[in-house]
Amino acid sequence: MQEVIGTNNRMLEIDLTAKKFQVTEVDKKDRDLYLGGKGLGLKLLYDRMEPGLDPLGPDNMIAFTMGILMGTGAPCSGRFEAITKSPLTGAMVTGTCGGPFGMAVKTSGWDAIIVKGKCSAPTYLYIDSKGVQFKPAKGIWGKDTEAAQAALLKEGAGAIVIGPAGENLVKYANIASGHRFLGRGGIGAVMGSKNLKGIVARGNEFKIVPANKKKFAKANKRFFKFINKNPITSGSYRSFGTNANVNLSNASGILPVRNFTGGSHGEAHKISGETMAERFHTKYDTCKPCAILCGHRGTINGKEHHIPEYETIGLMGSNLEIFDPAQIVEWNELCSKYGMDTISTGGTLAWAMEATEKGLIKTNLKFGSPSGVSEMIRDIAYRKGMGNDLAEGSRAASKKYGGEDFAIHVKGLEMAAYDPRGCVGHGLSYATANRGACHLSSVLFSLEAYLGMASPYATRWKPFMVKFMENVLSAVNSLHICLFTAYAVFLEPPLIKLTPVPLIKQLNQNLSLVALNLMDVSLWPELWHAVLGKTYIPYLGMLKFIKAGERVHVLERYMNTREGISRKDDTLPRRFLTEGRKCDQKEHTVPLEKMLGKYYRLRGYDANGIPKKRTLKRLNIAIQ
Amino acid sequence: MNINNYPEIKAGKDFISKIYVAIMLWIVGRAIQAASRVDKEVKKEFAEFPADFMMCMSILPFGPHMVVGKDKNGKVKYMGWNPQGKKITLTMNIKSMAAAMQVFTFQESTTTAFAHDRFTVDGDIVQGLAVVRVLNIVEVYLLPKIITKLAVKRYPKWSEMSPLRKWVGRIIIYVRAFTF
Amino acid sequence: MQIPDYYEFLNQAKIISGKKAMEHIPFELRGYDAQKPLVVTSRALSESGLIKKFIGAFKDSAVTLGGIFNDVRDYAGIGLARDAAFLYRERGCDSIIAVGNGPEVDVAKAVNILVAEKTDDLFKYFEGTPLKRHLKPLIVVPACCSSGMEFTNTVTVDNRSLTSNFLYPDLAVLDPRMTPAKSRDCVAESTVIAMAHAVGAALTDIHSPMIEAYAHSALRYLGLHMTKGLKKPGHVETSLALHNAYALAALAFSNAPAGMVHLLAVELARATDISAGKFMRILLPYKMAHMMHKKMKIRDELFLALAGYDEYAATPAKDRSRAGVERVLALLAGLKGMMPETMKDLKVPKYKLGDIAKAASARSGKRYSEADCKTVLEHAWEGRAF
Amino acid sequence: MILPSYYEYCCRVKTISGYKALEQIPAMLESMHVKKPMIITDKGVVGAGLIGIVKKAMGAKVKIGVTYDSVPVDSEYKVVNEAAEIYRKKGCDSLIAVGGGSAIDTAKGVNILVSLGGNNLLNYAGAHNIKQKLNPFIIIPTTSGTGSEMTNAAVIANHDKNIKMLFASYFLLPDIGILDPRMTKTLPPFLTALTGMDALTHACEAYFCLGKNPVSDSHAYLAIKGISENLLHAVKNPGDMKARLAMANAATMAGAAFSNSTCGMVHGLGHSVGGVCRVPHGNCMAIFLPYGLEYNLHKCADIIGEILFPLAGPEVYNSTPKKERPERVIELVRKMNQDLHDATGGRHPRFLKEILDRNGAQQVPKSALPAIAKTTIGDGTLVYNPEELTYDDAMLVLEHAWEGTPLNRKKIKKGRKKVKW
Repeated sequence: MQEVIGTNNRMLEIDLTAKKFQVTEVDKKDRDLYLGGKGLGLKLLYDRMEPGLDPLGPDNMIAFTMGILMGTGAPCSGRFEAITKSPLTGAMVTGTCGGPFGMAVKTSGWDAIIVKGKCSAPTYLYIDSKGVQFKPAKGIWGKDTEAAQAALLKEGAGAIVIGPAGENLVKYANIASGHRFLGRGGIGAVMGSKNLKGIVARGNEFKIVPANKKKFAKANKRFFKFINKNPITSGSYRSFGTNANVNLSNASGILPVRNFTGGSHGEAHKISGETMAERFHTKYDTCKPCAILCGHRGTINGKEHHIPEYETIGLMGSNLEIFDPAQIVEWNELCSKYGMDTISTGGTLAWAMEATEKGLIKTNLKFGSPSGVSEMIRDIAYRKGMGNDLAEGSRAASKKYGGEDFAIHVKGLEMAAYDPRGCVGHGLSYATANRGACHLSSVLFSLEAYLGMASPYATRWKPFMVKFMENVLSAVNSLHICLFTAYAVFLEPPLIKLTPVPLIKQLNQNLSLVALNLMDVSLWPELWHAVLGKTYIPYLGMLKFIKAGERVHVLERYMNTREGISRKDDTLPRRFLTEGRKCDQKEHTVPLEKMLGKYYRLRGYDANGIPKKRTLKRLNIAIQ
Repeated sequence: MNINNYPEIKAGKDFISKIYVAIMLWIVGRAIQAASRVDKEVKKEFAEFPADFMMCMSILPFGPHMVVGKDKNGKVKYMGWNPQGKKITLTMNIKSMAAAMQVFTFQESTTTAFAHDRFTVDGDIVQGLAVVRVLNIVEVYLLPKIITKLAVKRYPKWSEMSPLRKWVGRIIIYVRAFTF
Repeated sequence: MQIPDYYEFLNQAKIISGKKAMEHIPFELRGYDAQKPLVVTSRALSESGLIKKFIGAFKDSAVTLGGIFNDVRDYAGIGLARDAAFLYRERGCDSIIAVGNGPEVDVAKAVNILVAEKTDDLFKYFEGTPLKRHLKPLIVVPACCSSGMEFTNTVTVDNRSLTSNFLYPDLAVLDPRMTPAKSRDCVAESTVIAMAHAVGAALTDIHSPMIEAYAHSALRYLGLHMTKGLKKPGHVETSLALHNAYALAALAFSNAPAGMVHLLAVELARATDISAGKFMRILLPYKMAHMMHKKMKIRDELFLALAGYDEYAATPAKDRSRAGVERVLALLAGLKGMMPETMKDLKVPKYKLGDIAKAASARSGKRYSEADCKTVLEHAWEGRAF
Repeated sequence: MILPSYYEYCCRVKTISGYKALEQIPAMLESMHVKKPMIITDKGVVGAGLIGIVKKAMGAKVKIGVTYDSVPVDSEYKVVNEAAEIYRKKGCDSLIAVGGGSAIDTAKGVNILVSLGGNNLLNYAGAHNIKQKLNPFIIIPTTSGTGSEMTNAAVIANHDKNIKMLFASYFLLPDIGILDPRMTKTLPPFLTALTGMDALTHACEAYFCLGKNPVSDSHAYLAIKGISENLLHAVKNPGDMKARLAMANAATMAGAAFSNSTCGMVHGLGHSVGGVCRVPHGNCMAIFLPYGLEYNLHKCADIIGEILFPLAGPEVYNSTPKKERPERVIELVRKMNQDLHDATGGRHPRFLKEILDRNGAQQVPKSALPAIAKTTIGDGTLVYNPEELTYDDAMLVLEHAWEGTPLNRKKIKKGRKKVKW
């Protein structure tokens, strides 16, 4: 087997219309500035895509990028990224996934794939180190994600496929790779619009070797140690998966209940990770390689099923007032088979339930009642009846039928399962996140609601914290490594570990600038430098790493503003800005306006939320 | 929804305006009474009114009011501020206290106030107009020219009201209005 | 004077405008035997202190305000309407006062339907059940950013619109304490909407002298006061005059068939989340250019209304039509820097234009062909002259 | 255009105009959910065959409850009671008034009684004393002049007590006013001239009197334009439906204008001449209009000057220097009277002394002038006149109007220069 030292920097540009491909090199400068993964993908599309094109038209491109760490054996590095213009939001969307496709592409010798154009007939692609073969997808078109993958995997080590939802251009259709998904923003629909059913990669042709093996091994060891010591990564997530969040959210009042009208519910324990672990005898089923092991499988009525993630449970469970875990598991698998994002599906269903209740639409959906939901999920996937409208997402449906005040989305992307009224900093993050109501942009909820390291209602330093976390996480997504490693990286270094939590909270609240600059995230840049064989200068290397994250974030923002995103879109659903909740005695709402201006200033955006020229210049982003 | 967040709001009170307008009404009422004895034009206007003439000028909805009417002897008299128990033949209402303030602070002349729909007249319109004319004359007597010019359409010319008549009338009316 | 073979016209609203206008509300309510109105307004207004001024106007009156429902933001939804209707019933109110602009008035109108028809199912009226009775007295007091659309016979709740003559407000109160705008953007938006509607009504092919009367006054005020209003948004007299223009333009608009500019702007706003006013500013010149291009007559009355008698009379008859268009363009040019001039600047994706043209054409009942709509849109998108 | 510091405007009448407007009645009745209208009209209208046209246009679908056609020249208290009684007896649910001012005023009175109950109209007399929506009510005017379909007032006489009761409330406005040229087609030329000048006076006074407001202004502007373009033509060609429709529209718009801005001394004088000498309203209007303009000239010359624009068209307006415009307006109004006088063979009076009754006798003797002047100063409209008008002033105007000489401007007592709107 051939070896790749560090990275081979080759990528594939595939034109589906012409059925041609081209092998190109990743620019060294881009590699340094954008790290890889998400950052590199955005930069590649930034150079190639015109603003204002139709996301479902042939001009739209999808970039699949593999990180530097993939294949090196770094912890939780089995993740790859997809970047395209979202049909759901009209802005850029980036998705990350831990399925086998990433590793297969990387070990076929490719760091990135860019797909553009449109096939005249359903097609799938076969990729190996030599290039691409275009194969008719006649037999698998129309098949669900499981069957399609089963058919394709005969040819290679990893595949991505879309399900019927993607084929039918459901605006929040996703892409499956194994049992992991490129979930959000309707990347599946973009693939569907290109008549592209799937991509298979042969894999196992190259071995990836870090350039500086010694340094890599050292950092790696420390990393594993941190992960295994951290109570979240080695404890709750490992035992219960992300569902461990259910009880935490319920306790801190950020669990979505009844389309985000409540923040906690007496029956929430029934759908918690703890309960499921006990009832379904769960065991691991995760991305590879992984050190945290958050994915789980369990046995229900003698059959093995995938245990849904927290977001699915929140959006399809408590948010619909369903507290029967078996029911949620069923819907989760249904969505997986059809290839639909569970967050958006759940959010849209909740909107439909409330709209039905208010007389805006006529369906048989009802909060607390599971009847009709499975049918509606199917109708959405196949765009039948009301499903056709719901397939456009809650924003479009509410534009058509009304009910915009309770359509819980930002920029068109349905909100994840953290109610920002219990973590206002996260509210700012939701409002300003590039993807829309994305929970992974800053994950501030964990600091505010779970860990108690920041006051959930104070606003003063929140813009600063959001900016910092966004920068770091953008960089992490460009490595590319699992976000959950952040728990270990942030919390395990001695300085943080030994400081009492109340003191951290005080510091964060009053001296955030100091507190965040004391954060030691050097593990990540160390790994990156080690793989590429570059010299890592302590602290400065970390700052450079965070600046790269900032560059990635601002580039994405800038690309979005070229698509028309501006301050008017950086807002929250009205519910969070005006309605207090019963679970919260003081009936807090999110004081978004208070934070937004400051956030823009910190980010170097103008008052309208558009990155200033000065900012772009500082970050070496070429203005087109 | 918690309806206690949306409390009922009772209408406030503006005592200063109310007292000011009440005083003005009292002065005007007394002055009409005085003028009806002094000025021949006013006398003539009232002479044609029926014996049961009783007018009430009110600020809606709660007053103050001014009642002027003919007594048993057929003399025009200021009958106080309370219209209750009196048989009113002509009502002139000002729609609101703010409108009354506009009129009584001379920001709006009587005719402008009419044109601005601030008055409503209930009763014989002929009498109503006569009262407006009387008010104009009373204003000429009571107030300096510079203010009265704002309030009336046409300040009387020398030929209509000589300065002698004006000043003598003015003094007598002032004396009569403020003494009992 | 042109008289069409047939027309209908109705303006249900009584307008009271000027000094101390709000103080006349208790008297007007008395005329309906009402004394406990529910006030529907927005939080922004109640925080800005305007509501305090409004409440102050009820001093020394027999009116009790049954509650200030101030939860409206920039969207009128059924949830709000139901809450407000609940408050109305709990407090035993007998009339409604809406203070604010679009959404506040929409909520108030929806509440009015709910309480007058004694129902909870609002949308059946949107789906064909006719409104049968006169609703409760509805008073509209527009504040700062009103665009006049408050006075039309349409209610828009949850993006659905219902038009019925019962939905005209009974009273429109334009008070100089409420009309001054907070910002130039506010004035820009409102004036453009009024301008588009008044010009649309003045140039509509289904024309009537009544429409002309309203459009004439509206355009006259716009012509006289727009420039100053944009310079000094808080100027009391100018803002009052402009609000008169907004109201009159809206009343003309609601009696004329919706113009192309309006239809396209509404569809564009729906597709992009950008306010319709911005699109009207962009589209209006192109629509007129398109009319000239197609050799459609632009009525001289447009110039008359905008320029006044003297200037109109001094202009040779053959130039008046063109002069009217130029006057509109000159007024719109005053918005430079406040509003974008092409749709490209607004980053409207070009691929959406086809759908928008189709939707607008369908909504006009095919009075405007899809091709015409698309032509205007495309020219406006590119900023290309005809 | 002036924005008054305060104004009120209300004209909540649905206007339906056109050559086939009458045909809309069944649909309109249905939209108001009523089935059995009562028609109120007078013998003259029936005699002219207009009711026949209305009934024919309404078709067989609408069942007319009853047609009451005994409205006298003056709307009267007893008649209202009688008609209300019939309405109730026949179980009608709505009203259609067909005719001129008196039929319309009677119908307004009937509507008060049948909607609010009782027999005592007096309870509702005065301003703002009706506080609820009345029954569905349609007005079809048969003269292009009074504009009563747009006014919120009704005057009903009580001959027993010898008083005229004024009713004013926005609820008196009809739901619908229908303008159909078939209704005015048979109006004889001299009546066309009279009613047309009546409408012109409404419009002119609405334009320069104190209650002037933006909406009434543009209504007035259009009305003046419509009348100046069509009146003479309609008088000369009674059968021209286009001119008839234009006149009907102009009169309605003038009605809408003056009922909201109210009128001044021309109406004041006109009412009194009508009251004292029983002269048709329109006659007086035509005669007094130029005098009203002259009398108020110094107060609002610029505004009166503006009237030249709709009255004579842009070309004349432009060629006349600003200072001369008001004079030109007065001149043109006089000329209009003269033209109508010529076109009607002298039946259209230019001066008071020219008004003749059926027997050809002078209707307004010079000796009646003091009585007229006395009544005039008690007329409510004077409040809205820009300049003060006392008894002496009224006499001055009356004497000139009787003789037909232009007003001696030196004798006008002039108040403060400008009007504050």
